[in-house]
Amino acid sequence: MARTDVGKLSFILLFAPFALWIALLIILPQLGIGYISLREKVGPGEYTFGFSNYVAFLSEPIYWNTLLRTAWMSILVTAMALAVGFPVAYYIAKIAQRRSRAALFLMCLIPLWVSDLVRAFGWIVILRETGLVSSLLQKIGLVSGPVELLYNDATVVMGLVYTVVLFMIVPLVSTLDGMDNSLIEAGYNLGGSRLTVFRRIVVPYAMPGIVAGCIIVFMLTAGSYLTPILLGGKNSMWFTEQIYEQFVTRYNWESGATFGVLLLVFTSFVVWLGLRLTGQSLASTVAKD
Amino acid sequence: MHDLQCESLVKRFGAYTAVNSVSFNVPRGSFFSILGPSGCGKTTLMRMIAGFEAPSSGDIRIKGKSVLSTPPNKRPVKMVFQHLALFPMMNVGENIAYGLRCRGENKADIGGKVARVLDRVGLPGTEHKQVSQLSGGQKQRIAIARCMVLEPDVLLLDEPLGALDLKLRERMKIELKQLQHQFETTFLYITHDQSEALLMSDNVAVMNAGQFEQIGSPQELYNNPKTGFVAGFVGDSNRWSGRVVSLSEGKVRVAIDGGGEVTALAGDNRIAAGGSVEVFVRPEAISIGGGRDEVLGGTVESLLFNGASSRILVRMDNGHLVEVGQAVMDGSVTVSPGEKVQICWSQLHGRAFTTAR
Amino acid sequence: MHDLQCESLVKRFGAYTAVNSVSFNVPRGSFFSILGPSGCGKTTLMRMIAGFEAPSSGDIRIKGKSVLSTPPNKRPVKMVFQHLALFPMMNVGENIAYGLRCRGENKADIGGKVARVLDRVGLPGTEHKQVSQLSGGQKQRIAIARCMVLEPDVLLLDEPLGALDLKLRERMKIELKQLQHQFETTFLYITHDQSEALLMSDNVAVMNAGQFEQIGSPQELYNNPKTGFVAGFVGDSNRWSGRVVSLSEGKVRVAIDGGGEVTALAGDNRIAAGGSVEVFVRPEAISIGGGRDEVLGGTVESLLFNGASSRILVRMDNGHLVEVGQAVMDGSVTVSPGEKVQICWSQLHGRAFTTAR
Amino acid sequence: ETLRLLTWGGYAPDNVIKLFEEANPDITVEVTLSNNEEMIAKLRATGGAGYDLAQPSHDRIFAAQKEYNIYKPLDLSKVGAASLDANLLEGVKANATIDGELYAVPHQWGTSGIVADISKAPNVKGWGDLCNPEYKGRTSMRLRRTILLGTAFGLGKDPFALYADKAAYQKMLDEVTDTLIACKDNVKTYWNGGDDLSTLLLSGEVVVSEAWDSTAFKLYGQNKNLVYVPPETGALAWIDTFVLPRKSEADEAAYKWINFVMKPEIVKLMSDSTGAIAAVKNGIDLLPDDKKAAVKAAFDDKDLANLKFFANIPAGLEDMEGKALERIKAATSN
Amino acid sequence: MNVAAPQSPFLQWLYRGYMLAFLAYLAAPLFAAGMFAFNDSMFPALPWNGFTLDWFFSSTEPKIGMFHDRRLLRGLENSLYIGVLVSALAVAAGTCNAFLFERKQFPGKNVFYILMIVPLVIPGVILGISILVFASMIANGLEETFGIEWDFLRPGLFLVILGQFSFLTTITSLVIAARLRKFDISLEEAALNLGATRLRVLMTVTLPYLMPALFSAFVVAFLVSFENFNTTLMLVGSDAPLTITMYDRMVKVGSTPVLNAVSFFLMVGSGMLALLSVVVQKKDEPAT
Ligand SMILES: Nc1ncnc2c1ncn2[C@@H]1O[C@H](COP(=O)(O)OP(=O)(O)OP(=O)(O)O)[C@@H](O)[C@H]1O
Ligand SMILES: Nc1ncnc2c1ncn2[C@@H]1O[C@H](COP(=O)(O)OP(=O)(O)OP(=O)(O)O)[C@@H](O)[C@H]1O
Ligand SMILES: [Mg+2]
Ligand SMILES: [Mg+2]
Repeated sequence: MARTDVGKLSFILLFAPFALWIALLIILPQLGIGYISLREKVGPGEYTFGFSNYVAFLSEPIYWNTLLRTAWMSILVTAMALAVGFPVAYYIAKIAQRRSRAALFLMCLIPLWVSDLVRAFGWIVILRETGLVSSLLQKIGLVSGPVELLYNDATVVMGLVYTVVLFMIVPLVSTLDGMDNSLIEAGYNLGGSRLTVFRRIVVPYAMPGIVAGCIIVFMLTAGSYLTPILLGGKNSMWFTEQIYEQFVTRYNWESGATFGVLLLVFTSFVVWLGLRLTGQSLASTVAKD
Repeated sequence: MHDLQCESLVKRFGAYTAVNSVSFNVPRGSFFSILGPSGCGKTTLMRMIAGFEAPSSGDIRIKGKSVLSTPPNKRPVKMVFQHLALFPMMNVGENIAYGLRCRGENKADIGGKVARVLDRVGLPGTEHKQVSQLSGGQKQRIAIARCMVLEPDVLLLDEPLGALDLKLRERMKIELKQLQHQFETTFLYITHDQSEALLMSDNVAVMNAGQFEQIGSPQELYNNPKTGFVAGFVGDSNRWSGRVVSLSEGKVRVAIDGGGEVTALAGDNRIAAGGSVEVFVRPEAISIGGGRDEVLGGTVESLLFNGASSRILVRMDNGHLVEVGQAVMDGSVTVSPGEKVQICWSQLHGRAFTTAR
Repeated sequence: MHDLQCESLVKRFGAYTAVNSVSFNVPRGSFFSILGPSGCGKTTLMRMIAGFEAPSSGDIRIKGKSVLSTPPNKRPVKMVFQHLALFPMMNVGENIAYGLRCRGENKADIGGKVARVLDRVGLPGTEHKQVSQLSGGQKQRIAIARCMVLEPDVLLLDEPLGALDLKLRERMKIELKQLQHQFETTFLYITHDQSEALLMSDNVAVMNAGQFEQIGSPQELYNNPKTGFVAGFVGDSNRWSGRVVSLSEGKVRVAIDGGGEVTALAGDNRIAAGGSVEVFVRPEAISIGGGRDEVLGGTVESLLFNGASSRILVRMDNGHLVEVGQAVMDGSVTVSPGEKVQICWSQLHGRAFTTAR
Repeated sequence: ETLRLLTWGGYAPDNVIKLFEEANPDITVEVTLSNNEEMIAKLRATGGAGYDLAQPSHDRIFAAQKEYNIYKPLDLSKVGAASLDANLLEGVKANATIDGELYAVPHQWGTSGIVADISKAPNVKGWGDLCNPEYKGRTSMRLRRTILLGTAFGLGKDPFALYADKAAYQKMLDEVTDTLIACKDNVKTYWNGGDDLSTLLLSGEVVVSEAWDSTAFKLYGQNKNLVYVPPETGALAWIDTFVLPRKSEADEAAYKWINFVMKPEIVKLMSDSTGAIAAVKNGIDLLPDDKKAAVKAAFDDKDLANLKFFANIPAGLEDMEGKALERIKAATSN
Repeated sequence: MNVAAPQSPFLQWLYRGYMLAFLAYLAAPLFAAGMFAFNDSMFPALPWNGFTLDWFFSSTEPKIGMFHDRRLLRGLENSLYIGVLVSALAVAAGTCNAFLFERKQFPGKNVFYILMIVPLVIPGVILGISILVFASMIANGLEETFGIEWDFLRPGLFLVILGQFSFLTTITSLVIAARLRKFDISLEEAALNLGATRLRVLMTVTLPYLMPALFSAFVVAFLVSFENFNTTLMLVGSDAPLTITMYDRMVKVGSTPVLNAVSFFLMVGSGMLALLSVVVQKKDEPAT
């Protein structure tokens, strides 16, 4: 019938860009780095195939320590972003007046408007030994000499939380916004205390938003480059920096690709584990808003 | 003994007074309804009783004790919300057990109580169903069970049938009334649907613009409305505005705008000669033909067949459209559209009220 | 002459048959309703007529010409959608002009036509209002105007009152009927609310599970239902199941499950002695006291006061609950809960149908 | 026509570009800033396309060309070879000739050494002072191969001599790594670019640091206490060169640029911007006056004679060095 | 009363204090970065040497203001070019995807849907390197076997656009699909019923309805493209966008307050853009 032909044609027209995009820009390139990662360099311009790049990774504690460190700090950052962002999202979605809600939300998005670089730059100006905070503290006499607030892990975590907290707040606001206040009222009415209502009603309800926010934040953190580099101290080593080093400083695409694959697999694993533990699915959380 | 007493309750939102000096008592075990149009302050009143709003002034007493300083989660009143507010992330059993667990009852007891209350609302064994698997009527009953398992002194219901469809609503009306009998708990019921209020309640308060217009049994409200608002809001009525010609012995002679004069009972004592009034006559009090006190002429405009509650629309000579009740059961229709007819009713069935400004 | 004819229309979704061999004719200028419970296939039927679904088999003719091969945007039927589907990004005038502009009429004509149709639906001069500024009832009328300006052969309406609130719905029923008179267009109206169908229609088809159970005038359906489904769905009824004891001259003697025997008219010709049947008696046909053909004993359980359509609930000795209509107007209530009473009705008002499997 | 330069920060100052464009109105100059590693990485990724002229250091040509084939030979006759400092040209020739073809000409040279605030750290002499506990938390370095080599010299080794022997080189690297890990406590932070370094030193947050002499000379202009100290084991010297990427598209313009920046008046501007010394005859004399003073304050003839020019890195060693650096970065201190 | 809010005045006060502190935290680095754009000094650091607009407008050495700094302007130009192009592409592709997943039924839809979301959870660096590696593999392959040179497969504008497109499309798809999901399909049927052709329905009903979403998807895509660093870093050639130019400047040359000036300019610019998108959405809201 004519109508189904039209349907088929429009389906093909709609599917083609999608297929090209996913195949050429996502799947094949990933396979590409997978392929490169299996290539071993035996001499200038000569290669064989094998797992030696992976073996090299495993046998070098620096690498997997960095990966573990990155993962562990990313989880820490995720947890902190949740802790910092939840009250804010809750305030925006549930407490603020209708009018101020939009303004607040917009204000929360402000840092999103400028690049990572500018933000990190701002932190450097503020936190360095001769920076704003240090000068201020000296001026009011809280400390006698200059204090160095840069170049340590705490600063990196703080800076990362800063860059990602918005991605936590946005999905949280959108789920909490969908929550009917009468659920909270019912929670109290049936005798729940503040804590009970929060623990048994608000949090379970917000779970999809929490998981979505955590996934995005975790991936962004694990994949971030500038903030850990610029704020991190002499001990900081971020896995993306390793990848960059391999690709750029060491011209070693093979091991760079290996690291890329490992980062992807590892973060995917963490995300999968998170979804598993919370009983959510990718489509129901991240794609919800 | 009264389970719930409200005394001169007032609630202001800024300059706007949502509830204005409302007082009422609900006797133990009775079914009390508050009936009023949308936005008249019903929900606000109920939220004050539940503790979600603090009254601007006035007192609320439950079993004689003021609860003003009791926080909402400690008040012995439970509430069924308009959209039920069943917790979507818990199954039926958990929803019902929620209140018991908040109270800290032990696990074993809880299971038994949940099973028993589910039995009583006619849904035994549904503990493990998800809320989303229930039909509208079943959700309704779970929402009631969730409150009743806590054995509250008063159950508040805020338009609980609003979200249901027509046929189900009809059925749930009767069922709700039966549940109330069964639990022997005091129900405070809010609605804007007069048939719900009339059908189920022992007493109904008609609310308008933050105030109670009248409190009484359904029959009292229907047969003896005290204000024009009640006469118009409770049950169907034909309503004509006019001007008082004369007044004697509780009867008013009214010149209807557009032409014609009728006599009706004076509904309030502010009626004076020359004042403008509204006359209310119920369709089922009017019949076609002559023979009673009040007679007006008109033309049949159309026949609205609706089974037992069919109506005849008559365009009166003064231009007003009048609904006339039609006793169908035996009488096949005797009039047809376009026919000139007379309509009549007894003076006792007309009622005049001063027009509200 | 028929404006719309459907012949053995069938629509299957996979293995599921949503519309099953439906045939009907709608005479020119009449108001035809399809009444049926949710999910019975009403919308599917209408979508086939509008051309949004292709029938699995059967034919649709408009003014005698089959439209099966006409695409939806070329069919001379216009449709008012359940949620109206007014275009939110256009104002009222643009909404109404949309169809005219699609047709390619010239600008000057369009303005005139829009103004005229707005006049006819009683909203003159609202061209520049935004859709969101209209009330529910006004939106309703704009949706109709948008279709009527195109002078369709048939106007389809899919539960257009479903989204309105109670009081407004009552008013719009009457208004819709008047609009149809004014435009003299054929209306095909879908609803699950029997009072809408009865009140407005010249003819009603009762639909159930994809099939038409009966087509007839509202009075026919109400007074002479042809199937148990129609008897139960159109108007309120008491329904008892039982077993045929004897059958003669169109009258059936039925032993009601639980005890008691009654005589009723045989509703269909599949009734046979020993077969299981359902007996339907309308509440308003029943009265308290004795004196008529059929008498049963019971206890008053409760009085459901609802103004003109009040009911008495009687628990019969056989355990069934019976709704008894109460003529209130003059009669103050003479019974009280707990009282032993007899209920009675005329044999002619009872109707027995074979139980559907 | 566009001339796309892939070069170091400061090697294409705006005023020089403006002059060049005035002299050659048909050419517009486009600059991408980079460093040694990135230059090669970029050219590798592009297969030698995308740029018309690049400026890696002289020791980064041979291996990269062998492995990735990213450069193309240069025509020395088109370059005013006569004006170039003969020593430096010979040095570059020795390092960047493959199969008889020359791939690079020198442009600027400079050294890596140590900068110290002499008011606070008057006694700094060599690489080892970066790890001197006296300056705990007040030193800095750049975590790249220079510091490995410098530390090796500081430990009394000659890494260039060990280039031929991988095992020995690894052994030396291990020693250097241990030293630097132990030194980590002493270091405030590792700097990444000239800016980092300047800010750290000018603010006084750091008093002793590994440094490029060019940056050090600039700092001297700001603060006379910040003096460049060539380590007693010899400053490490590098020569930044000009090379043509394999798929460059504007060779003529590239040669024009090379010759343009060799002009004495341009050399002065260029050196002012880079802080480094041009690879032309009397390069030091062509420095701006303040820089010249700084150089004079930093180097005596003995130091100049003791310069250690980077040697070509054999394949494979760079990997070993990279690992060593990673190990240092990843090691924890408190 | 809002039951969701804390009831005791002390807690309410505390909560508000927390919100203020949070907003201060958000604003602090931006404020600091912006402030030093006006410092009359060569370094973006204390001490404060007085107010100046030189870092915006001066055309003389050593303080070249941003509006006279060729390379920064060039970077800005590249960023705008890339941003507009990639956002337009991503919005177009996102619209197709939205229609595909909201309107069509096809086998494996769920799997494809997950695939559509996946780019959002692949770290940007990996997207960058994978596209770089893949494009290089093709380019090298072509060069070695056929001697064909496809330079656009080498790092440069084209790859930057592809790289950003690869994840921006997910964002735009989600934004547009969310709006399309709210679209009442009966609006289209109504238009058809009133006699419109399918194309006309699309142009007069569906696309106007989607317009606010298309616009905000474009703005979001543009902002994200503008500030993207991780993916771009790996793919950039000689036409570097502004962030990369700034980064190069910062680590390789040294930062002067001109970078703060650019930051300030960007903050103001993107702030306006974001405000605009909010206004567009607002205006539309009551109508839906
Ligand atoms: N928190 C509030 N702030 C200001 N005004 C309010 C607030 N809550 C309710 N109102 C106003 O008080 C009036 C009564 O509201 P309420 O919800 O009690 O009406 P209602 O009778 O329940 O109506 P409905 O039948 O529509 O539910 C309304 O005009 C409403 O706008
Ligand atoms: N596209 C479809 N695919 C499969 N089944 C469908 C489709 N459309 C409708 N149905 C099924 O056909 C049946 C009839 O649907 P229809 O919408 O016609 O009911 P209805 O009578 O209009 O109900 P309501 O009063 O609730 O609108 C339903 O069971 C529905 O699930
Ligand atoms: Mg309410
Ligand atoms: Mg339907």
